[in-house]
Amino acid sequence: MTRMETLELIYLLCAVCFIVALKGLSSPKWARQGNLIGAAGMLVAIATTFAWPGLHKIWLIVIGIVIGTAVAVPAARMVKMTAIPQMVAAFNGVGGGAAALVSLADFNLSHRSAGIGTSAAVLFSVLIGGVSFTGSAVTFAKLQELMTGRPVVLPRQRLLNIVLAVAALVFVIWGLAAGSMVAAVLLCLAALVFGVLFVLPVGGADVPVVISLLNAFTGLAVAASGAVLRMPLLIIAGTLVGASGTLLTQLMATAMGRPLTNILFGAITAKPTTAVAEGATDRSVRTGTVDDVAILLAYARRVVVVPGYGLAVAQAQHTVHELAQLLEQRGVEVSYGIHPVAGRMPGHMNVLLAEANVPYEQLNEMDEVNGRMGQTDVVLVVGANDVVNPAARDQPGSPIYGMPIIDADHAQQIVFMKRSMRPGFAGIDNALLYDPKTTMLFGDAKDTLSKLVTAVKTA
Amino acid sequence: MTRMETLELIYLLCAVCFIVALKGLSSPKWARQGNLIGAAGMLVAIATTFAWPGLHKIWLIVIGIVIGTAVAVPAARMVKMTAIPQMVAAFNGVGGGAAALVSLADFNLSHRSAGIGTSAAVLFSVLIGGVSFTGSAVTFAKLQELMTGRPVVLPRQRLLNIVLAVAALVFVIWGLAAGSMVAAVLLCLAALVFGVLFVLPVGGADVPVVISLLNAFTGLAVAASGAVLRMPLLIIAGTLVGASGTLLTQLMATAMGRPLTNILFGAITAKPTTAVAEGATDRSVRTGTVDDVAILLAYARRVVVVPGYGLAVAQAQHTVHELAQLLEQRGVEVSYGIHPVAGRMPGHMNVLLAEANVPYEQLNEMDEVNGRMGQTDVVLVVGANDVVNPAARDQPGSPIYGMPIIDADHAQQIVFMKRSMRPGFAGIDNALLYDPKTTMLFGDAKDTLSKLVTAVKTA
Amino acid sequence: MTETTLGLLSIFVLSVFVGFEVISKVSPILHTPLMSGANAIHGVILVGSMIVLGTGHGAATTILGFLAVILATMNVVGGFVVTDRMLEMFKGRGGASRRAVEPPAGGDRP
Amino acid sequence: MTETTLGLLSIFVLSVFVGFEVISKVSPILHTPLMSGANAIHGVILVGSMIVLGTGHGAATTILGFLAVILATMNVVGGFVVTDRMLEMFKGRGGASRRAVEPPAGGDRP
Ligand SMILES: NC(=O)c1ccc[n+]([C@@H]2O[C@H](COP(=O)([O-])OP(=O)(O)OC[C@H]3O[C@@H](n4cnc5c(N)ncnc54)[C@H](OP(=O)(O)O)[C@@H]3O)[C@@H](O)[C@H]2O)c1
Ligand SMILES: NC(=O)c1ccc[n+]([C@@H]2O[C@H](COP(=O)([O-])OP(=O)(O)OC[C@H]3O[C@@H](n4cnc5c(N)ncnc54)[C@H](OP(=O)(O)O)[C@@H]3O)[C@@H](O)[C@H]2O)c1
Repeated sequence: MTRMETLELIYLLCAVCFIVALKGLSSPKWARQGNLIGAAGMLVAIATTFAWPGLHKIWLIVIGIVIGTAVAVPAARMVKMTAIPQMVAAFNGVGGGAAALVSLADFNLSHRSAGIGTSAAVLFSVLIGGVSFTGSAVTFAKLQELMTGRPVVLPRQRLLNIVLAVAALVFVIWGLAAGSMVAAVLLCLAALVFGVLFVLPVGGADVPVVISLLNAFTGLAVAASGAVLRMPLLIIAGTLVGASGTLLTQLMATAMGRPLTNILFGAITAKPTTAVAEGATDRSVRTGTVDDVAILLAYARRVVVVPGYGLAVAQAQHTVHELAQLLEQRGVEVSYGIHPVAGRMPGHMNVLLAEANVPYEQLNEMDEVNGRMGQTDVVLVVGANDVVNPAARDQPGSPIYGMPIIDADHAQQIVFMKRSMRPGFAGIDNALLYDPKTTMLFGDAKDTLSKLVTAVKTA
Repeated sequence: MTRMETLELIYLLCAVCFIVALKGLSSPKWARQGNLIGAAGMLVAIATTFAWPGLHKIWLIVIGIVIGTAVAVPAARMVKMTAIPQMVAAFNGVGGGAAALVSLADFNLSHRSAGIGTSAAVLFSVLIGGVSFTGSAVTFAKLQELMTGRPVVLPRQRLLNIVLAVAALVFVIWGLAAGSMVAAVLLCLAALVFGVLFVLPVGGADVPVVISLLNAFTGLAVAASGAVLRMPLLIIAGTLVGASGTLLTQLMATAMGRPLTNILFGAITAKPTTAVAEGATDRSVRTGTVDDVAILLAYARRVVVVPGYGLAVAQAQHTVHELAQLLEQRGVEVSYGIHPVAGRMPGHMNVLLAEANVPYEQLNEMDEVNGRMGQTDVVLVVGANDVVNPAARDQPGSPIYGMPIIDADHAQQIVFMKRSMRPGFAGIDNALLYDPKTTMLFGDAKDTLSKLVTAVKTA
Repeated sequence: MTETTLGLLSIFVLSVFVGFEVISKVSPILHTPLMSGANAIHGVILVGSMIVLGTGHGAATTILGFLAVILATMNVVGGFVVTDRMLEMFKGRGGASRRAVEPPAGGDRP
Repeated sequence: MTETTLGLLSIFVLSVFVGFEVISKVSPILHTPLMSGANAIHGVILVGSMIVLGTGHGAATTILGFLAVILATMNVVGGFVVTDRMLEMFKGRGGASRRAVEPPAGGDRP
């Protein structure tokens, strides 16, 4: 076996590690091991690459790796749970950028001799990688609230898009025909602009779906770079992520009840919506005291807790679990109604509540709780808003129309814990806050819950 | 693109067809389309091969194909549903034989120059293909009742096995070291003998699992031939079948409740069993009349029909459905209890009853009917035997011990429709036939059922 | 064909995963048709048989290749026909019962 | 590397199937960790970056390659670390609740 064949064999084993890792990650029991297997495969692949025949500039490579690690590890370690989606977006974006750079760098050496197949792979990688890079940057800015979370449509965006698309097409043809490096660089710039335009019109609530899509994009860009370098390892790993990411994007969009095209292009094609729920603010709101609510809960038969993003912000998962245990000791049947997109990432609530050791049996999916909502005495909405907003059912003009929701309004009583009357992620008013069955408990979710715990103890 | 590349591209599309076919075949809705897609891919692959650069002896090829088709089509068209498993075994065996022959033929040309990798692939393909060929022939003979269905252990079989294994090892080393055609042919002969020895000790009831295993073997032999010819198409298709066949074998063994090693080697390693149920024949049996049973059924609240191999033999699926409809019109709750290995192949009963348009909702799996067996008035066992034999639960020495069964003995009354007191496939006595709760209705299942239909109409 | 050994090995390894995954959700009803369909698919050895017979030389290779073509054809043709016969039985079902057979998730489209 | 274009294409096609199939049974709880883990895996572009930097020549290639190594390293390292942090949260669960999360079929072993 030549040295190259040995390397290829090791790379193949690494590719197998990646497949096993993905398989593990899709099963709750093996998820963590899966991730570690993936990391191990990656480590071996990187270490093996140092034995690549004729590899020079080893020190530069090591310095690059050290810099990258020094930036990424603290960022990944320090990030708060609630900020994980933007962290994933950031790491995804740099991967897309790297894929584009690799293709550009290789093309810089080979473009005069490259066949049309290689040129095509380079241009694809540059285009998709570039879109992923700036697209991820914009999602990061949206989620980190460096800019508004609302859909942004630039003036004449359609025209701009068309101009860009034509330009990109020209660069692609030019690049293919002449194997031109200049064309590749120009295409890269166009892709960077296009990435921004692509993500700006997406509403904040839909951003996680876009992250997943850009993740699949980066996978494909990596696969294309793999085709440029003729490396099966990169092709396998990139394609795996591209394919599974595409499926995952679809699954997420389904969980939000919105077709993908709507998420991506909804804002551009939308007619200006009539402000359906405007002027609602003068409606009256019932504010309750902690003691009222404590009694309501303590004497209920069945309580459903609907956690949302505010629970995560307030880090109130342990306190809510304490309250639930207390109520159960009193004979109240407590369960949690987990909306698939509550919080800022799918599964966000599950992760948080698992952290607080809430038994898995109590975590019910949306359909389960909805089925028994008629027999529920109190729904306790902790820092959630959009996921119980009946506008998703009733108001065809609403940006969240069509999303399946938790039918809190079908219960006997609803208690909202939030700090103000401000809207949630989607930026729209929630008529349920003004419902006669609703009691508001204003304040930080953790504070209010601690007070409730004390009050229930004495109730 | 060169002509060869064009061929390879078409072959790759065919490989995709095969993947899609397997995927279709594992979903009830798409199974038939899946099979047709596979057939289409195969047709394209074969047609394309006629354009292979430098292909001669076209007429000989065409004659071969015509002969093969002339033999296979009538056989596949005429075969009775009950004989399908042996048909599958036969078609599988010839495939294994073909894989071995292809490798041998190619080796005959290349053996002097073949690298060790190619030699290894040749020897593997010859070994596995040969085992599959004679192994399938023996399973065919067992199922077609050309020989006994009981496990056959030759005198000194262990010794014979060891001698054969040593011989095979010698041939393999010889073949690898010297690239010797003689070694390959000798290995082929050893494999043919070994295939026989491998399947002889398997009990008839376990034969379908062995067919599935040999099917996986043939897949691997084809993949190895693909490695010899360096053809991705053969590698992909063969490996697909090898991998999915292995999994399927495991699933089938699980459905029979018996570990795979037990199925394959049980008879060789078993101590001579004491004849547990011998001398039972002098116990008394209650024989009923059609009219008795008609009244029993007509006034029952809940009836479970347990169909078995005899239903298939008698082609009584339409009649049993007629009876069930009649009973339902009278307000009796009728369902079918489908044992996973009732009949002679997994899913045999589902296929038959589907043919008779029995609604899918009435077909219950074993666990479902067992759960409600206590509330069942009558279990109507139509041509089944082993799948309701309590020995599987009670008698550790029995060959079917450990197989999950339908607990017919937990119902109020049991009615058996069979032609005699003869045992079923496993060749063992069934104590339930002598149970005081049991009524025997002797005769061909279809005849008896027609009489029952008439009797119930007047009941 | 000019694939490298490692290229072929990669193809083999990936096919193993595809083979395992693709049928991992099969319902027991379909065990036999699936086995039979898979059986037909490995009949692709016919392609190999044709090439060996058509490009080989010498009496031994011709005889072996010719036999292989006959056997492989039986495998292919018989395999697909018998599978189709089996599956034909399922077609009588109406829409409602068919839907009941389907696994609930959307992932079963081929 | 000497793979043929069609060999690479075959590898690509098979990987598409593996990618689709392998995650088709994922439970919604795991959407985010799965996305994050997949994100780390495409960080394998680091291997490509190292090779381009280490075997290339000229200032432009060196600069591009060096940048690529840094970005790709962030992708790999950050990706795996953040995924592990997420999954750590699940570990507190006892055996009973863990079993409840598992799909019933046996096919979920990685
Ligand atoms: N899961 C995902 O994949 C994902 C990702 C991104 C976006 N989204 C979108 O995010 C939304 C999720 O819905 P959601 O109901 O969970 O959240 P939401 O609609 O964003 O509402 C969260 C509510 O929590 C309250 N809140 C914030 N901090 C709080 C604190 N410290 N204590 C108490 N309350 C606090 C806020 O009200 P105050 O300001 O009045 O306190 C806010 O109305 C959906 O629109 C979804 O589409 C989901
Ligand atoms: N499904 C599979 O994958 C598969 C494959 C191969 C073997 N097996 C094995 O086959 C057995 C299947 O169990 P089973 O209960 O379905 O069948 P069984 O145990 O073989 O019993 C079938 C019974 O049907 C009766 N019978 C035959 N022809 C009949 C007719 N025309 N009218 C009425 N009765 C008739 C026979 O009794 P008489 O002769 O007295 O009429 C026989 O006792 C198991 O041992 C299983 O392991 C299963």
